[in-house]
Amino acid sequence: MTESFLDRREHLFYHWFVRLSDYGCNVGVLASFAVDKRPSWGGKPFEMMTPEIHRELYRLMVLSRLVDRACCELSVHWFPSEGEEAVLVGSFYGLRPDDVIAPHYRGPFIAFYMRGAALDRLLASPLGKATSYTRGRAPAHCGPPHFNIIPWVSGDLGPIISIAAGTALACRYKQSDRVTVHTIGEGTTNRGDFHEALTLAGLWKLPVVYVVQNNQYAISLHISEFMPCKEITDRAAGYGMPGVAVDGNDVAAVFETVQEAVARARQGLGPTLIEARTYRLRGHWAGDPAAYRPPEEVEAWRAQDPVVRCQQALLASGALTPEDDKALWAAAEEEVAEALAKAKAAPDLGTPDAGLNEVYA
Amino acid sequence: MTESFLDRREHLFYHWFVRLSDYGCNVGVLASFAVDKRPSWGGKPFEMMTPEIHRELYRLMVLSRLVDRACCELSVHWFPSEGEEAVLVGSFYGLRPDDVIAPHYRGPFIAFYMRGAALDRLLASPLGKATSYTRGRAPAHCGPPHFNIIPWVSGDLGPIISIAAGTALACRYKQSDRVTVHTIGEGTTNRGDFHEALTLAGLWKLPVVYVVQNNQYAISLHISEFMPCKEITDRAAGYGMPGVAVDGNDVAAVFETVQEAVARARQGLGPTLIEARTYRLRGHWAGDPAAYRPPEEVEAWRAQDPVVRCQQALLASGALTPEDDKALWAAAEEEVAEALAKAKAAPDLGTPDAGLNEVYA
Amino acid sequence: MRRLTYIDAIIEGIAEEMRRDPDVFLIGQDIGRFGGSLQGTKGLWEEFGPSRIYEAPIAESAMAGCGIGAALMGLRPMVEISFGEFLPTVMSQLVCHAASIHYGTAGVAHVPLVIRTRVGIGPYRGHPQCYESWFQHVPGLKVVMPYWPADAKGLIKAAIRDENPVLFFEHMFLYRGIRGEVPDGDHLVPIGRADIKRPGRDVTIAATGWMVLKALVAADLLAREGIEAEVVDLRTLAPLDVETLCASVRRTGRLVVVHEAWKVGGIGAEIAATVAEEAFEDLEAPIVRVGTPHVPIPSNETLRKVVIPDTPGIIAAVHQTLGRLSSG
Amino acid sequence: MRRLTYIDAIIEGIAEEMRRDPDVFLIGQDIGRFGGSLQGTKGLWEEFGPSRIYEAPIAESAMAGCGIGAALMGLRPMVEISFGEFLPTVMSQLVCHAASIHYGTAGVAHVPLVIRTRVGIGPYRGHPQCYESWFQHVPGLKVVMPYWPADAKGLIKAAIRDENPVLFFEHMFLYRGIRGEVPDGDHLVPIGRADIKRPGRDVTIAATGWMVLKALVAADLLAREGIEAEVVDLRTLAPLDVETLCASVRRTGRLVVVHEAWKVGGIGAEIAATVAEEAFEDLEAPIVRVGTPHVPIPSNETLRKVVIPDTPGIIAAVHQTLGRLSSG
Ligand SMILES: Cc1ncc(C[n+]2csc(CCOP(=O)(O)OP(=O)(O)O)c2C)c(N)n1
Ligand SMILES: Cc1ncc(C[n+]2csc(CCOP(=O)(O)OP(=O)(O)O)c2C)c(N)n1
Ligand SMILES: [Mg+2]
Ligand SMILES: [Mg+2]
Repeated sequence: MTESFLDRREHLFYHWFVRLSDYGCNVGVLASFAVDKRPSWGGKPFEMMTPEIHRELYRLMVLSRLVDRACCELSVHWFPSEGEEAVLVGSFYGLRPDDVIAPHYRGPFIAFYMRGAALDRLLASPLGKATSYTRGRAPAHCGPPHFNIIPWVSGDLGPIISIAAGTALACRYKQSDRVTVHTIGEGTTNRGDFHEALTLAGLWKLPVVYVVQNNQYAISLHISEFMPCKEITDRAAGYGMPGVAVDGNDVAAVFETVQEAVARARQGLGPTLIEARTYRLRGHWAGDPAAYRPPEEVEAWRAQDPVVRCQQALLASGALTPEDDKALWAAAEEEVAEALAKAKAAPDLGTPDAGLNEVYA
Repeated sequence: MTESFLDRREHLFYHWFVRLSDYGCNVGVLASFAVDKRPSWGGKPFEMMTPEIHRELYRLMVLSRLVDRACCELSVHWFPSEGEEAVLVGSFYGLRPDDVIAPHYRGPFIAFYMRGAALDRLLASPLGKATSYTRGRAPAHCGPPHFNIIPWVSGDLGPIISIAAGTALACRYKQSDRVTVHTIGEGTTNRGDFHEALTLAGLWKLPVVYVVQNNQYAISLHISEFMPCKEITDRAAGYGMPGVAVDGNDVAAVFETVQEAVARARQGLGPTLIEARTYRLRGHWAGDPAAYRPPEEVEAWRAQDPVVRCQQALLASGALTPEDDKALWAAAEEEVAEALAKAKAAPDLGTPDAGLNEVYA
Repeated sequence: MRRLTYIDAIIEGIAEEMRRDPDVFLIGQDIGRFGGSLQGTKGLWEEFGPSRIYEAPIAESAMAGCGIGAALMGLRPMVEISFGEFLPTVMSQLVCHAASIHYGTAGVAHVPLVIRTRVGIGPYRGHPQCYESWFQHVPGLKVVMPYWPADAKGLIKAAIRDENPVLFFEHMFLYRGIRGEVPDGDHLVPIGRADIKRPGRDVTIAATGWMVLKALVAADLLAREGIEAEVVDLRTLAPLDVETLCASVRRTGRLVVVHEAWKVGGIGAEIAATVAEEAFEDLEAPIVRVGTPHVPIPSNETLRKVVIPDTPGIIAAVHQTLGRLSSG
Repeated sequence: MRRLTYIDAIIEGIAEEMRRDPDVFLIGQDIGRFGGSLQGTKGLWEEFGPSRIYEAPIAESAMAGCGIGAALMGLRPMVEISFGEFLPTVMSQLVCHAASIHYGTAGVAHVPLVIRTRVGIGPYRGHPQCYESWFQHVPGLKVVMPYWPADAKGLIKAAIRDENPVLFFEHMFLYRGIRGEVPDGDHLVPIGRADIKRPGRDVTIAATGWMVLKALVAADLLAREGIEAEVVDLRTLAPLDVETLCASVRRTGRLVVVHEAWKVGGIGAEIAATVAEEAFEDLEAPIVRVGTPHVPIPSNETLRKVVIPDTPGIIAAVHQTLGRLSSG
């Protein structure tokens, strides 16, 4: 048995972490922490980078990759996130449990896991099991709101950007210093909702951080075919907020950049638009051969694999020995295998919960 | 009787002008000029400024003001454009009759008139007369499509920005060098449709010019209360197009700036976002006392009255004598009075046209 | 009891809820100093100020999304979409998200959001479109459309306290067009219950919003001919109060449904279909629907009078169900 | 005659129209090299290339608006909204503008625009929402929803040639789920005409899209009990072919309406209300509507099977109109 995630992060900054019951919260789940105020950090990133954090970021990336591969095997409809782990992990690590998150639909499980969601219950979703958090009603990218995650119950892209502004507004309204972090596909930044949401966020200086998970593709189109501007950060000025670009395959860089923006937001200095450039190494969905792009392009980006880059940095700095590394992979593999076994053993969805109830609260 | 508008502009560059029958065009009205190609002007503005043009711009501003005042008297629901004449006239003067226009809802009559629409038939709209171009079915800001004007049949703000991209796309598709010019309220630039339309226009390098008629108010809110960015042109970079700011109370400057953008568009160099800063001297609608803003602000902007500024420039340069000026005003007053009388004498709307037909083409 | 106009009753209801619950707040355009479109938020700014009243840019989808996000956090936002004509701009937020969140999270999260909007022709010329039928179709939404001031107040208070997304449609003609007694105290009207505004034995007229007024006038005129019409004010369109409707039809045997929205695909269709399903044996004549004919609403008032349902049209429909020729 | 799948028939129809008329062009996401969502534009890119096929960013409202603008200029754009779930993003363009331009300009301008989209549950898991009922309500729009490959081809060609905005709904289950004979040559099917897919004397089953297939299966099973159901494929939802429907009901005396959209406020309501108005005397039993119950469509397939109407449900509805208890 590997050490549980909850134990592990105790020595980092999860000491406020409170695990909400998965069930039984029926009024204002996300509001649970709304009233208590936290100190703020005077402009500096919430927490400085340490070798421990770097290792933990690496471990989470490894876990994300393994979970993603497992999901691809479970369903051709899964949207693979391989290659984008540095954005996934770097954006959502280091937040307070009472902060609100809204991960992009590609690769959200690691973000849910980082909040305390049980891996087997997440895997239950592509498997169609009764233990899945949404009990089969919503797509797998819908996060369990138990953990201050904005639920994404629909397949349409865009509206969540405004909903994230709304959770941020609520935190301000309650005079709390909670922050909302939302990752967005770069293709999604062309939706009108992006514009309206960032207009509100910029105007009202809401405590929200928008990270564009720029994997350079929107299904079959390369960014050069659908973006009119050079850099996504070119759009930030129009919303009166800073625009920051970061190497999206460098997990430490993503983490530090997001944390700085989070600190700004926490202090009431308003939102930030971050572009993290990465690459979607696999197809749009697990079954997509992605024949629409040159293999050399994929190869070039594979050489920039964020998991490998992080591994090499850790090995080079001595923060990780080859033996640690081996053990880490083995532990992660075991964790995923165990969760998968547990998920598979869970009862199937269906009667008695035929999905006909809970339409109205 | 004053000289008719059609005669008047003959000596300028309306020599291609063809007046379409007001009725009887039922297939692709806007397409009438789609196939014939025009020469382009090698990067230079379509037409250089001349004293004649400057005088004509002045005359049109005077006319616009008089028409607007008449409309305010006809209906408390009229949206006054007093103070914004330089943007109205400067944006739409000098276009080819086969270019497509879509004026903002505030003050569109002068733009319609410049295309050849009959003043009495425009005034018939607020009067509820059977001679109105839309026969009472659409709001008064809906232009007659007979003159390559995009009809605006609804009250909602935003969608026309994309429709204007669509007319531009069609001109490109037909390999014509026709250009679309659309004026937009600055408040409207916060709508998602603005973002999506400019994304398409920028991406596809469409021959469209967007002029933001920035009168600094959206109903009761001052621009500082609803715009997150400093300048509206800050938004242009996000769409990969140039953003140009111009003094919106200087008709010559607006005219020249728009003409340059039109020339760029005509040559296939893509769209431009122009911000013309002006001021709404009256309330949002004719009956609005506009008590929500300081009188000093209004007074300061009244001192910048674009009609007066143009008049003084013309008098100073000698392009206009005080006598010319008097005659010009008198002629304009007569023209409006005549149109008004004709409009009033027209039959009321109602049976036999009960407005129940022409739902489907 | 005091006699209030429709809009004063609504504003009073909002103000009471804002006083009662500090988590109630407003997002809308020109709802502050200006006092709102048609002065529909008059006085609230003076009492509650900018901490409770968010003046929004022209970004309706973000306004609605912001409301959803704030509601998820346990606040009780009221988002004002100035006119029903702009509801098409918030469809994704309302239909794909707000409506489905409670269900999609298997009952864990929910969205106590009120969307307030103005519809119908009225003293203000613009934006008469009535799109309420669309929302009745969507599971997870509630749709309220009051006619009488007391109901308007009681229902806006109930909407604010409801745990679900509620669309609240206010009729512009009624704003200052009627005045009626409003009970003192914490007056609530339950969502989901129709109200018999006039009892009668010969025919049931089910109506919404302004059309209730027209139906009541029609009923008075019909009474002179000896026809006693029962006028049912639906008040809530979703969930529909099928029970009250069917009970009335069982007594009268005849039904006329009246709404300002287009007849084709309007809520009258759902009502007619449901009543025919539930009370088929009691129906003595075909149900007649009165709604706007299949044309976009014209801008001109004269033309509007031709298309919008009116009292003579309701009377003719009643005559039709009674097998009589109408003189109108 | 060749036997084509539903989607091949649609693509063939589009290709023929693109060959015939150089003003026909496409705007959509991933409709080029990729071949379209569910390979729904396969082969068109190879034949027509980028001058006729515009790959669009994720900006549906602008895509639709662009289509309106191009249509105003006399072109014949087809805008593809990948899935019906995204139709809420284009409501303003379609409802406030496209639908109303011909009327609003007093018949001068018009908008020959086709909006193509995919709905229903199917092999692809996502985006099953069926919002077609909303558009039936809106004057100025036409709504088409074919079931049979030959109809699909004939109707997409008719939609492209139509002078009005037409919404064309393709059912994802049918894409490669059926194959049928398609007439050679310039095969057109008129918009606005239903089709009797199976004659019968005992009961009329009116259905749309995939539900026609389920109704035909139900009819076969019912025939074994001696019940002869007439299956009417509506094909067009707006304008509705009331004549064919009522003629059928006059023969059979009974009507079951089946659609995949939610029952409440769905097109079944309009059909039931209209038929009851027009053919009240001929109805021998209450009309029964079969549609999805009032819950958001769940993602999981097992749960979907519980909510989406199926053959046993249709059979039960038929039994109900015949006053029999169903064994299912
Ligand atoms: C409003 C909307 N339009 C289109 C789609 C179809 N769609 C699903 S994923 C996708 C690409 C999204 O690209 P991006 O935002 O870059 O995210 P990525 O898939 O690259 O992670 C599209 C177009 C959608 N889901 N919603
Ligand atoms: C989508 C939409 N939202 C809101 C309105 C209500 N409305 C009408 S005019 C107006 C202000 C528009 O401001 P701006 O674009 O600056 O134009 P201006 O009135 O200043 O000319 C608003 C909010 C509308 N017509 N459409
Ligand atoms: Mg992407
Ligand atoms: Mg303005």
